[in-house]
Amino acid sequence: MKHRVYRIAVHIVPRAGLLDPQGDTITDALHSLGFKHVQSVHVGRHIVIETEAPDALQAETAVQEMCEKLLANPVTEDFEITSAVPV
Amino acid sequence: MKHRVYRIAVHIVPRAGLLDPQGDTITDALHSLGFKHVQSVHVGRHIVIETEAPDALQAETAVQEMCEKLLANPVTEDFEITSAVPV
Amino acid sequence: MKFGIVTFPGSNCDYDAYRAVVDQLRAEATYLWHKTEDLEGVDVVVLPGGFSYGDYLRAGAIARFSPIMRQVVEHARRGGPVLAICNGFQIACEAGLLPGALVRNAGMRFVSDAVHLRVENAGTLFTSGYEQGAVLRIPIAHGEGRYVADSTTIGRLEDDDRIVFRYCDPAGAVTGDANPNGSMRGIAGIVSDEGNVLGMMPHPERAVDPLLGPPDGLPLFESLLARMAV
Amino acid sequence: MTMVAPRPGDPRITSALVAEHGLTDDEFQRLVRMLGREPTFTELGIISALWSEHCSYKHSRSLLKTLPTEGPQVLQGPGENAGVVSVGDGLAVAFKIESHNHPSAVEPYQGAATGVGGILRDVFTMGARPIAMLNSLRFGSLDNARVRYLFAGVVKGIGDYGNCVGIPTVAGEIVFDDAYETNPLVNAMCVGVMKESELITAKAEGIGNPIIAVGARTGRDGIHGASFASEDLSEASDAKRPRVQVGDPFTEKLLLEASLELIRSGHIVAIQDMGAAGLTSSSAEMAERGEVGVTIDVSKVPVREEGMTPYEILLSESQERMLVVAKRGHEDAVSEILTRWDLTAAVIGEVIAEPVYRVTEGDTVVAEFPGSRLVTDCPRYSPEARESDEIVRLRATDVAGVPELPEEKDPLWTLERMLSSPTIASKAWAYRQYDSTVRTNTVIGPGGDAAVLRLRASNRAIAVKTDCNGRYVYLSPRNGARAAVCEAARNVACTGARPLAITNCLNFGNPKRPENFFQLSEAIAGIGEACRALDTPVTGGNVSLYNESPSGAVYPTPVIGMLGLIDDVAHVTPATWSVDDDVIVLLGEILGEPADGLGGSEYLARIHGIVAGAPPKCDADLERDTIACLLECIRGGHVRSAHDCSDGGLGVALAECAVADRSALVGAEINVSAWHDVPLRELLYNEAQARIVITAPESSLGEIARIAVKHRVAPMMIGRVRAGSRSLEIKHGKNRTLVAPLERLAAAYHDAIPAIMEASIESAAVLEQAAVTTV
Ligand SMILES: Nc1ncnc2c1ncn2[C@@H]1O[C@H](COP(=O)(O)OP(=O)(O)O)[C@@H](O)[C@H]1O
Ligand SMILES: [Mg+2]
Repeated sequence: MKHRVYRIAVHIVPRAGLLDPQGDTITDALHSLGFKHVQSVHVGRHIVIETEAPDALQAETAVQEMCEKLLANPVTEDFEITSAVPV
Repeated sequence: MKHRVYRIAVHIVPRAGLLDPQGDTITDALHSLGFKHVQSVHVGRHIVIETEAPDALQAETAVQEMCEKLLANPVTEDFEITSAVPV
Repeated sequence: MKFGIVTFPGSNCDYDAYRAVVDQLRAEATYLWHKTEDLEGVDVVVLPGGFSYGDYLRAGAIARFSPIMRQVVEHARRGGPVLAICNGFQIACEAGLLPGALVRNAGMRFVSDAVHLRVENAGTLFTSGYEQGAVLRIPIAHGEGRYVADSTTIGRLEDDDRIVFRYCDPAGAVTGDANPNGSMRGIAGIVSDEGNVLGMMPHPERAVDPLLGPPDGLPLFESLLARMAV
Repeated sequence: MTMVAPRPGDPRITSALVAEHGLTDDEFQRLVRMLGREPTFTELGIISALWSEHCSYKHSRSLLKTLPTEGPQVLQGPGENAGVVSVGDGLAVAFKIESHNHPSAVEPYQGAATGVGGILRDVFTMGARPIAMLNSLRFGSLDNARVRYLFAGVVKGIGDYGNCVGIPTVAGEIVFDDAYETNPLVNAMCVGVMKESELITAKAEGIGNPIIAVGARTGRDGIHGASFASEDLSEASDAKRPRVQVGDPFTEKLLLEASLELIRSGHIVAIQDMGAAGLTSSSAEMAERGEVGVTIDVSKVPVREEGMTPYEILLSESQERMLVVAKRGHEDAVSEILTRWDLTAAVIGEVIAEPVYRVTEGDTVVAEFPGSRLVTDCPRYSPEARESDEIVRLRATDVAGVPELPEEKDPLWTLERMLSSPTIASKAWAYRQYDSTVRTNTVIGPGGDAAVLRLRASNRAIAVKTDCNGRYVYLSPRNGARAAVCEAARNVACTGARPLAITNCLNFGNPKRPENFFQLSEAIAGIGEACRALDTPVTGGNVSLYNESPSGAVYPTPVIGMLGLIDDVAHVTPATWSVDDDVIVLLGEILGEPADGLGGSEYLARIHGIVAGAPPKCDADLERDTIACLLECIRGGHVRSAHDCSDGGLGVALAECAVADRSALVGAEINVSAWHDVPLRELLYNEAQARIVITAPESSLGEIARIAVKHRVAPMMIGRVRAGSRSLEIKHGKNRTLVAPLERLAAAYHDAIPAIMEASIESAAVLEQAAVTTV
């Protein structure tokens, strides 16, 4: 079967309820820069993966597994995966 | 005028062409975990901002400005902003 | 001759710089609080190392908006000397006092060690006390110290002799192995266009007392003192 | 007494709920008697935390009482946030060690980071400015993937936190052994300096004085951490993940500066960290020390999340928070200082004359206990203690007859294999991630026998080190604990310091098992014996029990944190060789007691995978004499380097003197032919105690001999430094010389851990996960 290359983005964010000192500090900084309306900021990672797979579904499944095994910290982070787009 | 809260995600990515040791390290790690089909990995920041604004457009404009001023480093990073979603 | 050492929230080498100036250089120093806009008439501004605002977001990104930075930029524009060390270097780049940026170390880890530096330009305000090509041993301690800039900028730095220090081996050779963070061209320190702002990742202020190791950082402070006294 | 009614929505107090809170039936009855009624849910939560092992020391208190805690040098002994010792010239040093084992097992990065944060606060709340951090770590074998993840995560957590706050991490130890595979030990120690006059204690005083919460807001994190630390690790611990606390070193740095400023300002009477069991234990302990009542209004506590119940607010272990008792009328001055540091403060309660511990939510009383002895009125236990037959058998095993492996025919193979044992090999992979020079006091950083920090405004310096060989304690608890104290003392002495005082962290298994309680009580006895012999009182410490998992308890590991004093910085002595032709002298017996074979040695563990035999005998009086001899030699200016024999014995000690500084390898010629009839492996790798390898100019030999005799120590010249040589040569009889090329020894010693970690996926995972969301 022919494989092709898919691009998938992953967003990994700190789990809700955990302290997010980075987000809080950036919120404060934005306030003092005059962006008074900012209510909250959370910082996570945006990971773009290009991988070969027989189809989009299998590409997504693989990335899901990568997140569970390596990319996301299962204790402190949640992740979400965007749909695979052929490159 | 009535303001409401919008959620906007920002992706900040290292400018293409810059050495990306982090992406390379992860690619290697994924390969040795058995994900042989991974071709490339790039890591950036995923920032989720909740801000009050009269409408979605103004929320996005504000976030655009935040990126230019603080969130992204114009020397080394590019950014993109997703559409504002009312919370 | 008075040094003003800026304390940002999270600065932690402000103390080291202060002690270096007062105890070893025997010159006058004062701390400058980040919220003030008064440089108190100091001659040299030191932007010290540490983790201003926790280095959250990006090292130096938030500190550069501190009220005092307006005055520091003004001081630099007037030709006043600014010594920007480690986190200070990161802040100076963010603030546009120096070109380029400092990003995560190529090895991705924080690196604490004593490294060798070669003096590439002994003609600056900060380095007249060194021999051209001298090899110094100076501590580093940083996680985001890889100097990057576009090729035009790098070209200009090279052409104008603004690369002041490069990482080297004990014999003075600039090699990949001697480069602790993957900086372009082994760059450890650069000066501004006008030569009055020095940014460097290594910590000369930690290398001034023979009790703690070779005092190879002291001539840097002495150079400033000598020039300013003229 | 006030009426205390259950809060609407509180769960009903059932025996299941009581059990879930870790209270026994007897303990619950005791609580009911104390209150004269059934407790509310909030009260149950409070007592569950205060009577947890972590806060109450219910299984260890009576044993700890036997430790020597006094001496002219001690300004503050156990019972406060940290011990304080006078170091002369009007200066004092505060120091303490604490465990964060279970949080680190669940989330290594945050677990270790918050451990560093907690111990830092314990030191600066005494009024001392932290000047150094140490850490004592135990992991399973690096062959195991999860272990590599834990190791990488813990090291990064320690580094990121300490580096950001700006306190150098200067020393420690790392041991790898299967015994710690699922239950790593992460002990962090902090050392601070102050003027004697700046000492402040955490005693609530002055009726009417306001109680102020300072620092981070209170969230739902870490609720019940104290009772968590008091249970075995099990599959169920995985369900406790939401309890993970996240550290914020940036706020910690602000808290540190603000707290020291507050203490010096004279506006406050007491200050304490909200550590384990958060607001509950900090307020109860401060009240208890001051023998006063307190009242706290939880509705005034700044919170991070909406709808938090009193129970949650009281038990939250959110980090970077402090509790302050201010002088009445000085509230504004206090808040001015905090505002300057971008910190918030809220008055949440008051010191009261009425002897009660009262918690309100607005006007409603939600918890109230009579008296001010909430913590010490907890039950005490002295469970059965009995040594396990298995260990008696292991200790009695004759290990002299263990056959050599075929590879050992080549003694260089054995030496390289020893040096590349992760327990012995250089730990630079870890400590290169720690800023060890910030604050510019570090005279000797990681890599020496102990770290040395100069004391400014004085000609003195202090030396600090942590030590413990858990295998010794496992095989022979009392002797092993003595050895831990003595090794730590030897290490600081090698740098030129007189051992002054200790702190300790007792990492043991479930005390309800007789074999574990035996180990605990024997080990404490051993610590006491050694501390009395060395005149190093115990100024504080921490007890961490329940370090076990389904596969069994960890080795009993009483980590000793030693503080030593160097009267003159000119006496600071390095560990590695430098000067050609210097004589190499061993202070102490080359073979130790006749009985000290290879029992309990790293050699048996590393080369043969055997943990058995009687570990070397530790004679604390002999250690004291050896140290006194060494120090007199150093003060006389006779010693150019000093390094003690510990893991791996004389063979490893010599190799370390030669190659530990990779940028300055130095060879030597050693001659031990006098013992040609003793097998080389026994000569090189027996771990007899009280031995120190020194180098000296030849002209000092006579003086050294005279000083040694005076201290009843046997000095033996065993070789000479050969600065130009490329090898370490050990002559063991006619035609029997081990020629060990320095480059090979250096590679074995320095590359072992990086070779494993740099290639590891787990290490990459730690770096990736910490990439953007943390410092
Ligand atoms: N976790 C650590 N953090 C900092 N330094 C460490 C750590 N582990 C070991 N070191 C340093 O490495 C050196 C060797 O440690 P160790 O083998 O325990 O020495 P010794 O055998 O003399 O007790 C010491 O300088 C020690 O402080
Ligand atoms: Mg030692």
